[in-house]
Amino acid sequence: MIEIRWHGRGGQGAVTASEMLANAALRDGKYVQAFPAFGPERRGAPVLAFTRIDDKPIEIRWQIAEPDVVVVLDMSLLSVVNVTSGLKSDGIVVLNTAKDSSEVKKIFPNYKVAKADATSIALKNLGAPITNTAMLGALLKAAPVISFETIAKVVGERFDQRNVTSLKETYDSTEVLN
Amino acid sequence: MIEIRWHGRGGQGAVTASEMLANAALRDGKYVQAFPAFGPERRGAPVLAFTRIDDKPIEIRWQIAEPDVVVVLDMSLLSVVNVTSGLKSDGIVVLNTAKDSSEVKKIFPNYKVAKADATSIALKNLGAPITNTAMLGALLKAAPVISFETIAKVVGERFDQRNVTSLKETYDSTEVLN
Amino acid sequence: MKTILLSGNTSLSYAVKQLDVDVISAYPITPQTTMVEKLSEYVANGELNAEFIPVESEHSALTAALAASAAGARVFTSTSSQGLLLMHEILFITAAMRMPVVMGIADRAVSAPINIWNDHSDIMAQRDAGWICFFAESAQEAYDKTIQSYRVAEDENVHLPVNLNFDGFILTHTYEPVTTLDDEEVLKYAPKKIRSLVLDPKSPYTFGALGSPEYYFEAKYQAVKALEDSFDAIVKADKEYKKISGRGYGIFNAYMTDDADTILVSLGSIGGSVREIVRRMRRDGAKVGSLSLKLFRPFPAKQIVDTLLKTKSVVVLEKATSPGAISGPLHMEIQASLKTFDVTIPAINIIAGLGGREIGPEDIRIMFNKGLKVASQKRVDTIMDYVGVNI
Amino acid sequence: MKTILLSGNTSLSYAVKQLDVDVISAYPITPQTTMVEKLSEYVANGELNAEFIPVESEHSALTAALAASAAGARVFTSTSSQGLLLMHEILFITAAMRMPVVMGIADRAVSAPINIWNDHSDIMAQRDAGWICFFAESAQEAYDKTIQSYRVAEDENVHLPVNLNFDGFILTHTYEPVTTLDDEEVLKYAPKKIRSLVLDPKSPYTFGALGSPEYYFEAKYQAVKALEDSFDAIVKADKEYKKISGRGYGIFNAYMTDDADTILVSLGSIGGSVREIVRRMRRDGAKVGSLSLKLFRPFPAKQIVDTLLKTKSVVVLEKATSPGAISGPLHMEIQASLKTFDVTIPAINIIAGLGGREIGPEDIRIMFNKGLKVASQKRVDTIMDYVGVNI
Amino acid sequence: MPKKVSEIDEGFVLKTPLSSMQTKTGSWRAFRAVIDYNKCITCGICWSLCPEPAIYLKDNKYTVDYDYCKGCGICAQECPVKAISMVRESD
Amino acid sequence: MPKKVSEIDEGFVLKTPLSSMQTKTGSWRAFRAVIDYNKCITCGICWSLCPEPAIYLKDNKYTVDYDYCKGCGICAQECPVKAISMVRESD
Amino acid sequence: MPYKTVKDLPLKENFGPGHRLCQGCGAGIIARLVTKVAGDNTIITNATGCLEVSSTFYPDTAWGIPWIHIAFENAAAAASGIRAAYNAMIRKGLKDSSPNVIALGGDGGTADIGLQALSGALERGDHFTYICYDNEAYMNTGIQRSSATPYGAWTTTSPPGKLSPGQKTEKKNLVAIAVAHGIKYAATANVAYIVDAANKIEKALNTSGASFIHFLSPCTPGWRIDTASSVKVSRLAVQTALWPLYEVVNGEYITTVKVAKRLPVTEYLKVQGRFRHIVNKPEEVAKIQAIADSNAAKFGYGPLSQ
Amino acid sequence: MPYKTVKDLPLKENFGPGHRLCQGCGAGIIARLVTKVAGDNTIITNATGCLEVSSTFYPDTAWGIPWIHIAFENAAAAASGIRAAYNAMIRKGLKDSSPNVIALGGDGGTADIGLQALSGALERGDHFTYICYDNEAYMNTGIQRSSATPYGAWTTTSPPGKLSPGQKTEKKNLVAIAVAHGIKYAATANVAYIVDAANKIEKALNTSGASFIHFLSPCTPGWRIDTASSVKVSRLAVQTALWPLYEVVNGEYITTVKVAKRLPVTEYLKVQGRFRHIVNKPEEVAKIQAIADSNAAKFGYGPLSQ
Ligand SMILES: Cc1ncc(C[n+]2csc(CCOP(=O)(O)OP(=O)(O)O)c2C)c(N)n1
Ligand SMILES: Cc1ncc(C[n+]2csc(CCOP(=O)(O)OP(=O)(O)O)c2C)c(N)n1
Ligand code: SF4
Ligand code: SF4
Ligand code: SF4
Ligand code: SF4
Ligand code: SF4
Ligand code: SF4
Ligand SMILES: [Mg+2]
Ligand SMILES: [Mg+2]
Repeated sequence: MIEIRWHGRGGQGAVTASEMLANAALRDGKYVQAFPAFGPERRGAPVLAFTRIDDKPIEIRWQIAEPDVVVVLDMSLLSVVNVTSGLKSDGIVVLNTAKDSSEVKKIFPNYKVAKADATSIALKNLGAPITNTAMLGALLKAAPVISFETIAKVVGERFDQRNVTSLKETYDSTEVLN
Repeated sequence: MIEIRWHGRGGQGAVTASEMLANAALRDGKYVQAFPAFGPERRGAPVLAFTRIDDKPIEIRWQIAEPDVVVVLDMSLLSVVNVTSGLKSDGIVVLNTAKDSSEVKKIFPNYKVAKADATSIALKNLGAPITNTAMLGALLKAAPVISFETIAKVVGERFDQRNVTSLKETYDSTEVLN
Repeated sequence: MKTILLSGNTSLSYAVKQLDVDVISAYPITPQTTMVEKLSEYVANGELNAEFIPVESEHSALTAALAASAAGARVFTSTSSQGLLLMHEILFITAAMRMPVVMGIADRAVSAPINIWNDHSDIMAQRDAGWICFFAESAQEAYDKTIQSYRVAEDENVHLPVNLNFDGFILTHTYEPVTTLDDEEVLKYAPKKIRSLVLDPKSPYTFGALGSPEYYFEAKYQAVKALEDSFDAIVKADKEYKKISGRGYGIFNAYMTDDADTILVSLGSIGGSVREIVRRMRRDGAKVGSLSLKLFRPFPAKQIVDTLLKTKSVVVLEKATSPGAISGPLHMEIQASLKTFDVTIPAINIIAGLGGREIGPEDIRIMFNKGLKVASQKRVDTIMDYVGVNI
Repeated sequence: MKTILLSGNTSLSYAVKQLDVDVISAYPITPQTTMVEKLSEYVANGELNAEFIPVESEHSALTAALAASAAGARVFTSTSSQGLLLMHEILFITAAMRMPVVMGIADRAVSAPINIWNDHSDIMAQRDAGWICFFAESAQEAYDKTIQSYRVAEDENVHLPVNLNFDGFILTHTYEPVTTLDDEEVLKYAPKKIRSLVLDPKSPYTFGALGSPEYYFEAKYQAVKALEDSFDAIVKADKEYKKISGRGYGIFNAYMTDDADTILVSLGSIGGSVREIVRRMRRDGAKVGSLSLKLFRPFPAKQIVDTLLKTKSVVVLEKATSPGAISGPLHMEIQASLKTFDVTIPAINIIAGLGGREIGPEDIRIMFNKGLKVASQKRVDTIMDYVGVNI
Repeated sequence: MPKKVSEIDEGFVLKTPLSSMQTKTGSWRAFRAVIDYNKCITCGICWSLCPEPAIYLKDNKYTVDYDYCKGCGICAQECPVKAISMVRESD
Repeated sequence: MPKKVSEIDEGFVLKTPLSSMQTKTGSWRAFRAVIDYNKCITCGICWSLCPEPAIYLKDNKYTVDYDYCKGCGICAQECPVKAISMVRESD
Repeated sequence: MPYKTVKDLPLKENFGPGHRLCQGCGAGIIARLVTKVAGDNTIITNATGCLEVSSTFYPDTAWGIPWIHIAFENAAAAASGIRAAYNAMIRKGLKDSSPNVIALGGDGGTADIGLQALSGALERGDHFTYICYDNEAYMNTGIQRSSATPYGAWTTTSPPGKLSPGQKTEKKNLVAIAVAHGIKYAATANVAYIVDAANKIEKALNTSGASFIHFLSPCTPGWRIDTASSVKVSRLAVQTALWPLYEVVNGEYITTVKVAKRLPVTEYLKVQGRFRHIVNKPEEVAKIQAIADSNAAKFGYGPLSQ
Repeated sequence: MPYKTVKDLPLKENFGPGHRLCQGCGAGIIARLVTKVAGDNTIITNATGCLEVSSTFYPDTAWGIPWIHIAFENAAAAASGIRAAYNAMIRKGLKDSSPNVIALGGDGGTADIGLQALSGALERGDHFTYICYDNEAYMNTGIQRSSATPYGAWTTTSPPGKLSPGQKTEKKNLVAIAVAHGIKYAATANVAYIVDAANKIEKALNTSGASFIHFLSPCTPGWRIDTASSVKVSRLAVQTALWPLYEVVNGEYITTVKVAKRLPVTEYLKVQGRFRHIVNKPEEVAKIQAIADSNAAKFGYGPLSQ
């Protein structure tokens, strides 16, 4: 089982990302769960979402305390949330950032890190900084839990081709640092 | 213990009569209960009320199925209600009627009967056929469960002197037939 | 002290007047109405210096009472049946907010079918709400318990709402002698207290905040504990009341239970009738006893079990059902209590009197005989039985 | 048949759509809202040919559903927490009037403090209302049970309302794979039926008459009996559903109970987590088992007791309290059931997860260990215990 | 009179429209309405206002049904030609 | 953070007016409001409209409190002289 | 087809005798009229109250058409449910004809505890007619004040006393509240004006969407009047302008029964025991006369004839 | 002492920062203004909703004055209870000064589930001020329609679809309903007109008996607008005459903010995502323009400037 935690802000679509990932995994024949951190979500406030993916049915329903991967949709969260809280020692941090690799590595010296400038890509493709679809690409590059084709299909069905482009470009441009 | 059942119509004050009797008995040092037949009371509809009087505290709360006395405020009830239902074989029926003794006796051949023309007395004293206070007098004559003085006081406090007169005249004019 | 003729309803009103309640907020419903009518009269005549809020529903009746209590006032409300059910949501809130609201409940059956007569379905459906819950057997007891209720509710160690149940019509509408205390005595026994957690611009506090998963459990636990802990204050209030009035009730009335082969447990106005049958059956040599509960919440499980310990069978008579459950609410709780204290005495449940169906002397005999049969057979055939229904 | 990603809420909506419900009447409340949102969408798009009544409160939501059902329509409503509490009065009426209303309940804690997270206080406070009461463990089960609910509710031998409980957020907001039936299959399994007792000018009947003491008891008894008797229809509906879908749930899921030293009884979404801990503890040699109840009303006392017969102790985990009672609602009923069937196995009560307090793997282990301790000591120290509260 | 459980229709439904007619509420009456057909102009006002209804049209005559006349006196009060009198039921 | 039962006031009452100030909701912000005092005419409009409030008057200057400014941009939008700009928080 | 005389009313009784309303109860007159005008193809939902309790004392029912009672607060919500059911079932071919749906409630069930359900149904525009029979107090529970109890009236919870004139507040204006919801038809009605009332019921039933009728319903014990005079007293309510008769069609107010010479309110007050304590207090009477005067001005009623 | 500019408002904050309302939430602006004008000697009762949930997330409270939340339906009933308590306690010498009592509720808590409690309190004339912050939907639960949602608006339960234009009904007229209760003061208010609003709050608080203010409260996610434009959009509501600013004093309507040249409603609609599906449908826009036109006529707003 792989457990993923999404960090975003109210309005940025972290919950939708967790769901699209689960949907794609389901199509790829996996068992899945996708759920938000339960509670009222206010615009701007830090939010969490989760995805579980496994090869066998998932029965447990406790929270994800020790994720394998965390995806951070907005770097400004780093100053307010400990995004690596509970992250497994061999876990991965996936970041949306324009910072360069060395800077990023400095922030997370102990973890495998992947990064992409999803905001720029989204702005270019969508005209708005909607990074949740894009960051699915970064995640897949860092942790190829499912096939890119399926996730592209799911994103395309739910949104549109521009989002798929955004996803693809982010996927392609994601750097994985060890 | 003596158990009394009052028969009247919605609006005629049977419930108040049962209560005034209990109140007087209480002042005479008795233990008492006074209660209506439970339910909605509509103007004109036949109603029941009850009084229990005893020398020791009354704990029971079941209904009075076998009264010692029944008081009938309105003769027109006779055609619709069986007023002697459950009445003890040595029980008394107290009637408000202008009928003469033999007629009355014919209706209740098996019971001790008391009668008074409370309606006329009430009309005379109160200008309205309000017979509940008057019939307390008839009851007391037939079954002297408490002192006349006390009941007169209770009636006087709750209503006025005209009602006491009505009570007194009815008491005095009540005939008890055996 | 004087003894006057009062009904269950007017005895409560009389006590409320003596208690110098500040705010009354109530909505009419049979058979509670004559109580609020009397209170309206007291207020209209200046005999009681209180605000009477003629609210537009019971939901608002309890809300206004709660809010007035939060503002520091001594408050009273009352209702019955459908009205109590409409208060359901606010009942839980009143308790968890720890407001010393006192409510009279003229117990009545619940719809459907609509029925204005007595049973205990209304209050039983509120048994999780966190209120202290008394049952009265007479107008006298209704009067006395009203006074005790304020003393308990406003006790610094309690601060919980109290409801006082008295059977619709059977008690509410029956006039009987009630010995009252003098006004000063009442207020000396149950003095008005100044609470510190109240809505007052001098202390700008926040009431009713959101309790996230980080805090809710502790908040709830606190209210639950408060109810459990109120037991001592309840017992003490009754004892002190006995000192000034000569009348105390304990948490139940156990009558001829010591050597009984079967004990009938009941709630409310039926207690006296049951005792009369105990006397009659004892005369015929049947060893029967009665336990009439006065305190239902907090549930005095230990004390009940202790009283039942030596008998051979228990009959729980109740005027309520929990459809689809193993048995009725009161029976289930007594049964669970027995089990908890490892007592294996068989206990049967008899449902009777629903919707005002008369429970006559013969019915009570039948119940005792069922208990005696279980006692001799040492075996239960039917756990839940009905008496008086025409099947 | 296809497998799609749905949440607890949207799986219910999907089933309701397939069931061709005629009238939906609901009021929003977290965490139920996404369910009605989806239904609104279906109706707005013409995917579901139904009337959606956007009522102004839950009291009206259930009233309108009841009345629509009385008029012969297939109806749906749903709510949670405060909304369910506001329906309290009408819940009893719906059952006694024998209306086959189906309601989804996204179980949530009740105020005060206000809290939008999961526990079972809301539905437990309705346990006397006379409804059939299911609990689901997953979105799949929520979907399946919705379909079964209509089949049962509308069964000629049942005609009772059904509520389907699924844990707020934990199930309502978790997306997971749900295998659905084809539309025709759904309607073949749960076909719409023509009832004869409906509001129709062709049959000028009177619904909701007053039941005086002469009639009320029999009327109530009839509804109580109907609920008891619904058991067979419930079991049958589940069996038949299994035939067409491959999925059946029984009245509970008993997991590794046969040789267990202790069995943990639970309700709702926690079941799967408990089974995972059973597997883990079994690996370490601890003989533990799980019984996850699916049917709460009518309460399958006999079947539960039979399953617990051979164990050494029982742990009843519940997300609800009944303040001032001997123990929590579920524990009390199981305890009473054990006593009724003369079973003396000790059963303890653990209250946990109130107001969304997380019940993690360690917590469940603690509970099992408490059970194991009781099993070995053969003695209960604390009947009601709390796990996860910060005392 | 009380019915057995099995005799009560599901959900307490009454399948007997107008079954209240089995209860003869004429027994509530202390006075009875009596129409003087010599005066009556058959205007129908009494009929339209009787709360029971205890007046019906029969052979073009408004007729009092004493099974149900509660004796309220509205008809007598409202009759435009004072054709109705309220007669005390015998003692 | 979670409190013990005994640390919670009776009935969950909060005796701490304005205790929300312990939560620095400035962390929600992606942009910050910056006032150009060369332009500002001290009209108070921004102050009157900030929903938090994250603008206060200090030494006769309307000042943004970054502990609480959520960066909504209302002040900038409504400032009559456009004295406020919204500056992206650094990545 | 407007009604011209009472003889135009259908003969068939769908509210039958044997009910247990008091002698002389106005609700009986209203129930009969409503069921006559509405006819067989009608479903009624009734809030808890005198009419409901007295008409369906199991095994008796006074109703000849389908009728349902659920609770006290929710007659309007029940009507919404029934209408929705018929809408859906007709669309699906499960029912063929669309019945009238009528909700009946007392003043308590309408102006107080049922106001919210009513407001919701009016706002949604659900197609039904709500008829409030207003006896100006909670009568079924024994005469307690409601928000429709008129100023000064005695009830058991607005008792006159040292500190109280009787009811302290003015009658809630239900028609104004209903009209504020933008419904297409609302009206007042009175048992002393049966033909006017019949026409209004018919118009209300023929209105698409929600409609509302506020019907004064005399109550003999509650108003402390003798059983014969309930219609007479109701007529005085109109003639004093305390109960003006009008309708509101698409927001426009139209007086339906004009009174050329108004009677002083004392004529109305003095015949009712509930106003006994007030009728000799000029300041109090003046307050009530002022209400009548303002009604008269609004509805074009004539000058006082003294 | 009427307010002339925003600088007349008290500096002291009794609604403090750190609450969890969304970025740009109008309810925050309103809560601040209300607490400023009311001052320290005030008790607030708040219905369940965004404002309540976001301002009192234990152990945080954003309130500097006494505040209570009980449930969703009953802010007005709570206010009645508090006022009654103070009335009695002051009479008995247990309290010395009489505070302002203010009930705050969202549109759902006011126009729907709380309407009955409000109506009861208004009818009784209880002395308090009810302020409805109207964001035109149930926002706290995620944007569901209420009876105050305007015609055509998208919400999650009034979704536009093949068979649906979005919200099908017109906005419930809360002020008209309140005024129908005969209260002495009622008004509308808007965050883009802070001084006007402040004066109205003050007047309401100084009214004896019950008073009512209907305050438009922009909601950034619910209206689908960006967080910076909530005040701007609110202003457009006034300028298009969709939210006329007026007060009703003893039943008399007085326009407080006049608009000489009205903007077409499209100016208001097109900046909000919730109207996106409708803004290009002329028939639908015409319906909304008609509402504005009728408001304009009623409140003396000027002609359309196009
Ligand atoms: C929730 C609830 N509260 C109270 C009652 C009690 N109750 C039944 S009828 C009634 C009065 C009805 O008054 P109204 O609506 O004016 O009708 P009326 O009896 O005057 O005809 C009351 C208070 C109830 N049935 N349900
Ligand atoms: C009885 C009840 N039903 C439903 C809810 C759920 N609920 C809480 S807040 C809310 C919406 C509030 O809407 P509104 O009053 O407009 O305030 P807003 O959230 O928009 O500020 C709802 C439906 C509840 N708390 N209680
Ligand atoms: S007296 Fe009354 S009940 Fe009898 S016929 Fe006349 S109106 Fe009808
Ligand atoms: S009201 Fe008089 S005249 Fe008219 S029909 Fe009746 S009895 Fe005849
Ligand atoms: S951006 Fe928003 S939160 Fe920040 S100061 Fe300006 S108005 Fe206040
Ligand atoms: S709105 Fe602009 S000019 Fe006015 S005080 Fe604020 S920054 Fe200065
Ligand atoms: S109390 Fe009044 S309304 Fe009720 S039945 Fe009697 S007369 Fe009619
Ligand atoms: S959802 Fe709307 S009303 Fe609620 S906090 Fe956010 S902006 Fe404010
Ligand atoms: Mg009434
Ligand atoms: Mg809102």
